[in-house]
Amino acid sequence: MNEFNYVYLIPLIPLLTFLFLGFFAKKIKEPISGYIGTASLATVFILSLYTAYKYFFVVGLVDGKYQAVRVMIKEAWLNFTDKLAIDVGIIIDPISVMMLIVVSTISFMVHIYSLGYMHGDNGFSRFYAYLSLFTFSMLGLVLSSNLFLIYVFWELVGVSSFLLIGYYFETPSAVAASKKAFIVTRFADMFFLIGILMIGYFGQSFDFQTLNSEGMIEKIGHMIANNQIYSFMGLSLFTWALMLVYIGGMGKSAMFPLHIWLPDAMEGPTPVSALIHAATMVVAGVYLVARLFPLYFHIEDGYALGLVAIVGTFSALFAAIIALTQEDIKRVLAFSTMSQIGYMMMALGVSKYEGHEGLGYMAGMFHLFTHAMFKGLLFLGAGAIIHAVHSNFMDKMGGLHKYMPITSITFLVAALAISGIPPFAGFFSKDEILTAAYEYNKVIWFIGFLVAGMTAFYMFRLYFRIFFNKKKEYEHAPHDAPFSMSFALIFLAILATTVGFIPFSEFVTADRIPFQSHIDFGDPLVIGSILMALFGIGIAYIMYYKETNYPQKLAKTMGVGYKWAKDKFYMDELYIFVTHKIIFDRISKPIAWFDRNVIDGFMNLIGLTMEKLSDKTKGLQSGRLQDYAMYFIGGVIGIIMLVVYFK
Amino acid sequence: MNLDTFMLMRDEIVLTGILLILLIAEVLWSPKNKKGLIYLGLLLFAGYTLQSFFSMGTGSLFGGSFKAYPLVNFFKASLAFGVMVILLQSVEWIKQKLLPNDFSAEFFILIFASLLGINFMVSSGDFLIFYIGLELATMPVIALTAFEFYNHRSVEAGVKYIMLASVSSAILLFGVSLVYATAGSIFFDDIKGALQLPLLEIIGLVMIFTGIAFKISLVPFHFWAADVYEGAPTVVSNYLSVISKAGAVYVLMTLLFITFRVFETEWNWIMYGIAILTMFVGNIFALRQQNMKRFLAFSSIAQAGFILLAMLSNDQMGVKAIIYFLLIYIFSNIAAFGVVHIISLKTGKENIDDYNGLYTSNPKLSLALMIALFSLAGIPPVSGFFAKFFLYAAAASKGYYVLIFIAVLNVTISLYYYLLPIRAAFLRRNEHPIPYFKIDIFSKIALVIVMVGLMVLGLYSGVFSYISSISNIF
Amino acid sequence: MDILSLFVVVPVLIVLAMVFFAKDLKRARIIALVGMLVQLAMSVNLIVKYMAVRNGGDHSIMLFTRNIPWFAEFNAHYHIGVDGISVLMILLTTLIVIAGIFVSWKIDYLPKEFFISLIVLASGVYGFFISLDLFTMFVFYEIAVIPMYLLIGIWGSGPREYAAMKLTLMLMGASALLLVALFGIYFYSGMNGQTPTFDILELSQRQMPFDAQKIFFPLAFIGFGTIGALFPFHTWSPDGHASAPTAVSMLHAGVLMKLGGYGIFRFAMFLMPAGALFWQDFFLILAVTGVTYGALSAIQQTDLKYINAYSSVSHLGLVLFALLMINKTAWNGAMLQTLSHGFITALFFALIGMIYGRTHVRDITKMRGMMRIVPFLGVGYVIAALANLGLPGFSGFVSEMTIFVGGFSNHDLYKQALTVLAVTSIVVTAVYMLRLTGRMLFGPVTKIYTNLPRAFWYEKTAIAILVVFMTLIGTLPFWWLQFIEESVDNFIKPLI
Amino acid sequence: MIEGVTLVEIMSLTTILFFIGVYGFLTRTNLMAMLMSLELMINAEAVNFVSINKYLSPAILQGQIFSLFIIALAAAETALAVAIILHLFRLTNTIDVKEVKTLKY
Repeated sequence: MNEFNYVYLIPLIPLLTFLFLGFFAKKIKEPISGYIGTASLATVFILSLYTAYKYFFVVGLVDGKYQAVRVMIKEAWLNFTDKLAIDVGIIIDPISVMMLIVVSTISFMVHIYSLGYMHGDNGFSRFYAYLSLFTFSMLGLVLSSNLFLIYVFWELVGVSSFLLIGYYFETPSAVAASKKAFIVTRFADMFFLIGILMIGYFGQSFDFQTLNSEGMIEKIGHMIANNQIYSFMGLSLFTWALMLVYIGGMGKSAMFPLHIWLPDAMEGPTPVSALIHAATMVVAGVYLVARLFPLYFHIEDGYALGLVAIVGTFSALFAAIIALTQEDIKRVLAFSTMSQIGYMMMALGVSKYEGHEGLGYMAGMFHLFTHAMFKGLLFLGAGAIIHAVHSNFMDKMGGLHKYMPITSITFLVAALAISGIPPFAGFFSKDEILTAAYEYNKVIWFIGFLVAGMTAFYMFRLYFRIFFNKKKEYEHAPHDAPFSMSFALIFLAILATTVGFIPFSEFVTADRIPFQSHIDFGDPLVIGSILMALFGIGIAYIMYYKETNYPQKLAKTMGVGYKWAKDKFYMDELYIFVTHKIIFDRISKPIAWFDRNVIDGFMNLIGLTMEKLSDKTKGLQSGRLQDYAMYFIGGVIGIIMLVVYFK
Repeated sequence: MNLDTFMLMRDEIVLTGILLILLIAEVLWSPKNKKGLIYLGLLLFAGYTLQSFFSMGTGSLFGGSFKAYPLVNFFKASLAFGVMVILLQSVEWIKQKLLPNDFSAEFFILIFASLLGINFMVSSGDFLIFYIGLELATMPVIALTAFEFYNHRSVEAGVKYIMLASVSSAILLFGVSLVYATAGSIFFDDIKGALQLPLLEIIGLVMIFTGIAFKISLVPFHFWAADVYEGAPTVVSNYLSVISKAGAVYVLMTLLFITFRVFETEWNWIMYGIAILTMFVGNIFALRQQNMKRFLAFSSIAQAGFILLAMLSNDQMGVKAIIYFLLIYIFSNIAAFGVVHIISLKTGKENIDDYNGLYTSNPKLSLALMIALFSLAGIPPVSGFFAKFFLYAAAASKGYYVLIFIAVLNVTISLYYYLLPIRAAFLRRNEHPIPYFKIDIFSKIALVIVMVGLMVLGLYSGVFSYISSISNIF
Repeated sequence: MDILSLFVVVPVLIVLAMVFFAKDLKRARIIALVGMLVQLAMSVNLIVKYMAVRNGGDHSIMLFTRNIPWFAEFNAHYHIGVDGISVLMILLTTLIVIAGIFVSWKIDYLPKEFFISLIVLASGVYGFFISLDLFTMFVFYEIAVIPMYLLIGIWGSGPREYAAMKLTLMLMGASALLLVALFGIYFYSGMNGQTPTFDILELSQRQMPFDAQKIFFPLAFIGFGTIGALFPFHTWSPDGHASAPTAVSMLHAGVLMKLGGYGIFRFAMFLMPAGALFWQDFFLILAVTGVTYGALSAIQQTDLKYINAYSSVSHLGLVLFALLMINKTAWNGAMLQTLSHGFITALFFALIGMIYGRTHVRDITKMRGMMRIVPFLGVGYVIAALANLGLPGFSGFVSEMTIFVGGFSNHDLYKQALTVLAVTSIVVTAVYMLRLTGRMLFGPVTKIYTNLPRAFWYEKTAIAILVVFMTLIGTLPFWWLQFIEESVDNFIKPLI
Repeated sequence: MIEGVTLVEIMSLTTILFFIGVYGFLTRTNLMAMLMSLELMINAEAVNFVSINKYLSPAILQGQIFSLFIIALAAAETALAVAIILHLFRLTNTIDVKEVKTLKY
């Protein structure tokens, strides 16, 4: 299908922008580079919308099923074997188009927002260059038609995240955070890569369409049944491969226990957090699982998918608990992000494949979509607050509603959306997730249900403490953000309110066959979750709307639990222990020592031995004539003896 | 036998003639201007060198006592060439040290006599000529060793040399007598057919071998070499380490390859052991030397060990390799000694540390030193590499891979100490290096000749081809 | 004169020109640069011609061959020719030497001698890459190694004498092993009454007895492996790199260390396939150890050059690893990695040299915030670091991925497991690269370094050359692979 | 040819003589004495050659001629040695071989 030939422009435009801005970062003054970046993103945004329109409404649906369209740009870009190659190609199917919308929308908004937010920063052009690079990578990621190509962009996304987190490279904490983010995700990527290698080995293809095809699933199933694939700990290596791939996704999506980089990543400029660490990059893991969903679902009865569900659920709960206690607003949002992504993972994990049974899949994607809007909004709002208050910490804030009404209202919209209050976007997606989970496993559902309440609580804890609560003294009176920032806030707020009404199941489903789904407000599940959210909001209102001493009391009652949660369950410390104390000190240091002293020492020893030998034997050359004669005669006799003896 | 056949020993005749002319000239020359005598000697020898390159044909004289064939003729020419270069290097030394004592002509006479001895030795067809040649080759050099009779070291070297050389020649003679007793002849050709290898004969052969091994300075017959090289005037050390050693190697080669060929199996493993010993001892001792001459002495001992590699092959491959190696070795060692000689003569400094920073003051000399040492170490594109390569090849052709392995390890050790003077000259930065000095024209010519030789002889394979074409001496 | 011999002849001419006309630094560097630009033109011309000939349908294993008897009695020939890989290697060499000249633009001590040694070294490398005869190959190999002694010893820093000596001795010791193997190959080729030969094309037609291969393959492998930083024979490399002057480190790590993998590919495995298969499993362990071990060692280093040296051990370990995997994909990867590492590591050393030239410190704990002070170099360093840790878009990614896929496509769990082990290095690489950039480039500026000069034009040129080619490999791998693939096809035939 | 005396006996004698020379050479500390021991060794060989010639191949006089040359060369050798030893004596006032050890290691 040639209708989509132009799609390569979508990632290409940001790439060119990046190159242009990167090369001339010094030459281009502040607003110009921002305008260039924004203009290019506007183009991308329009193209994405056009693509979505065309795909969903014009050509995509054939025989009642959305067809995946592949546009090949360069076949065998990197050829491995006859069958395995990295083909540079674009795949257009419901999820990629949906992601296209998400990425281009949020990125576009962030570009606009940053015009105000980054104003006056002396790395302005560099910032826009990085943003373009990220957008390019992310768009590339979602459009990749090849498993290995996704890895390519996966890495590029990682590096742009690294660059953006470490944007303030003179701040040691930012540098450390960027390093941490990169290394942790890289660690996960290693598993991803191994998984790719294994999938490639067994499947003999990296192409998504081939991998997800029924033939492939049959073939792999056949191989497993015939023991042609080794098994390890009772599971076939192919399942292991899928799990490894998922670990890659866990790294990027900050799932427990690879989440530790995400809170630190908040060192980056806030628009970056909104773009990368809330809306787009962190959902790459979800996207990856969705992309390979047929494999996950079918291979060995979806064992790997079970892991997705468990990890997702646990992360959702884990992050929500931590989020309850954090003081830094961006960290609260970060843990909230982690929690919500856990939700999405959970949704995918509990999903089935066909028709209405694939509700979880649809819900996960839907949540991804809505979450991007309201979480982006939350972060941008937080950015506006930080911009005004010059601090990240809640205790420096309070009573801001009066100073910053626009921010406050948009923030409220987002908070309601994430809490799952109808009619805001989050409600619809969250509810469908819970429905799907309920069908799958009650425990998972219950955790999800609990998390929903916690989410409502900590979001409103945040909201009330920032905008109401006790008024603080401010050096400069805070005020609403400039137009560019407010525009983005309002735009996203509108989206966060409305996107929930999109009939998502008619576009994105596991088997790409649309179905009807609608929320039944009479369903006790729905009512329950709404009540749960309201309950959370209510508690938050009691505790935080006015300054009270309930929080302290509660913290005291919780005791150790509170402290652990506040210290993020010491995951960072654990990692530092493992890396520094064990890997650096117990492995790396001895190896370095071994190299310098044993291996190198051995080489030096040869030299030393020679010198020693030389020194010890010098007495032979005594300078005495008769000694020489003695050796001489001795030599003669010795040789004669030897010859005679051996003859 | 007619007069024409005498031309087979044209070299020897011409050399004898030169000797006589010099003797007479020494007597007749005006005592005031003995300098002319030096030039006369040089000129005459240049003539000799030139003529030695023209072929002399094949044949034997005196009933087989004296043999001439292309390879030996070529070898003699090479030796002559080597001596010529050494003479060029020594002109300045003669002028400084010998002329005041009026010894210049004697120097030439003694050197020529020694060369004459070597010529006879390599051409010999029986033990008598061989023995006479050997003694004639040795004794003038001993006299030269002690030539700086006012210098204690020189005299000591002379004493050590003559006493040990006498012992060695006595042992050699004893061996010859035993072989004579068992084979009934002193002619090589007759011996070759008559060898039965009774015990007595083997003992005789071993003794003969040790006599020659002494000259080549194989371990454990090498002890004199370092002391003598250090004590003797540099020019003489040079001659000793190059010409006299090469001559002995040649004789050993012909004896082992042709005359005592039956003895091969017994020999090979002895040679095997001695080769390893020689390489190791030479290298180990060279490691810690400070004095350049002593250093080169041990290096030349180690080089002798490498030559034995090819001796093991016992065929034409070995002959080629040995002759080619000797040729290159002559060039490299003369170059190395030449540089040492020049510096020692100008500044009196002979230690490696004295060379620190030499490159900054005397770049050309340092370069020459480097090339010479690289050649000795066997590093391409300097010809020493090719020479060594063929030595290994000769041994490898008979399957002695372990030996080659040991040998190349030794090359690595040797590289270490060959790099020491280079390190001193190039790497070390020195505030007060040996000051710049002008090199006399003769030494310069000599150095240029050997440098060109070192660079060309390997890359251009013509010489090797020529040697191959005449190397069938069996 | 054929177009290949020119690659050796032109450097000699440059050296001669330098000897006669280079009176001072200015002339010396101009002569060197002009000469190398001629080489570059020739390299490009070679590529063009090569492609033309290949497209013309000539699929012989070697092109532009020339065979002149050298030591005819010994059947040693000056036999040269190129295939795709050598063509690329020649290009790599040329570019790195040019970058090296730019980096050494202001060398103050004995400039003429410096450039002469550099170019002699280069000529040895060129010769090595074009030789098809073991004898020629060995001669050029040693020519390439020996100038290192002078280059490190004279213009080096730190314990330069020690480092130079160690490097020379270890490499020469390795070449000693190689020599033995060479003779083994040579004389066993004459087993059936044929004339023994050094010619690899002819040798590949003759079957060397398996028992002999078993003995001589490890010798050849270790011999080449040492210069390719095979664990545990790599220790010359950290010291050598640390002490070497910038351009020499570049050339050494960028080109000279490549002789190892190239030699194994071209000579050791091609001529002794049975031996290679026999020893494969054993050497794989060494190679994998080198990969992870080098990376882990690098974490602990604080000296920039040591970090990079160990990184080279790790990355070149991958080359050996890939070669030992013995399949086309892995070999393609090995050759790509050879090229890629050439550019990356040269870039690293160039930058290290430039930074060291300014701060006179190479300890990463002693300087911070260099990004602010010398932004160009900082960006260059970040690019190099990212390329080194295998970021897509740069050469490291394509080569490493090809190696991993190749390693994993063996139907042998043992090799797959080893591949997984090797894959872990990508994380460790990230750790030490980011630790380095984090410590040195980012963070608050160290006070004493605030007034350092920014990058000069010649420095920028050098960096630009390397970065451009790194990126070209990373973005257009298929173009480079077309050269590599056909060559690998020919050379892997005896093994599979 | 001596009646009643076989070659073996003569050669035994010369061998003993030779090794007496060797022993003397190794043990004497006086250089002149060492030189004399050397003479013993060489003379033993001269006798060897003559007797071998006489007993085994009396027709060709190789051995006898050889011994003539040996005598002559031995004389030359001795002369040279004495000359050098004299120089040594002049320089160091001793001809004790144990003192001759400046050059070593």
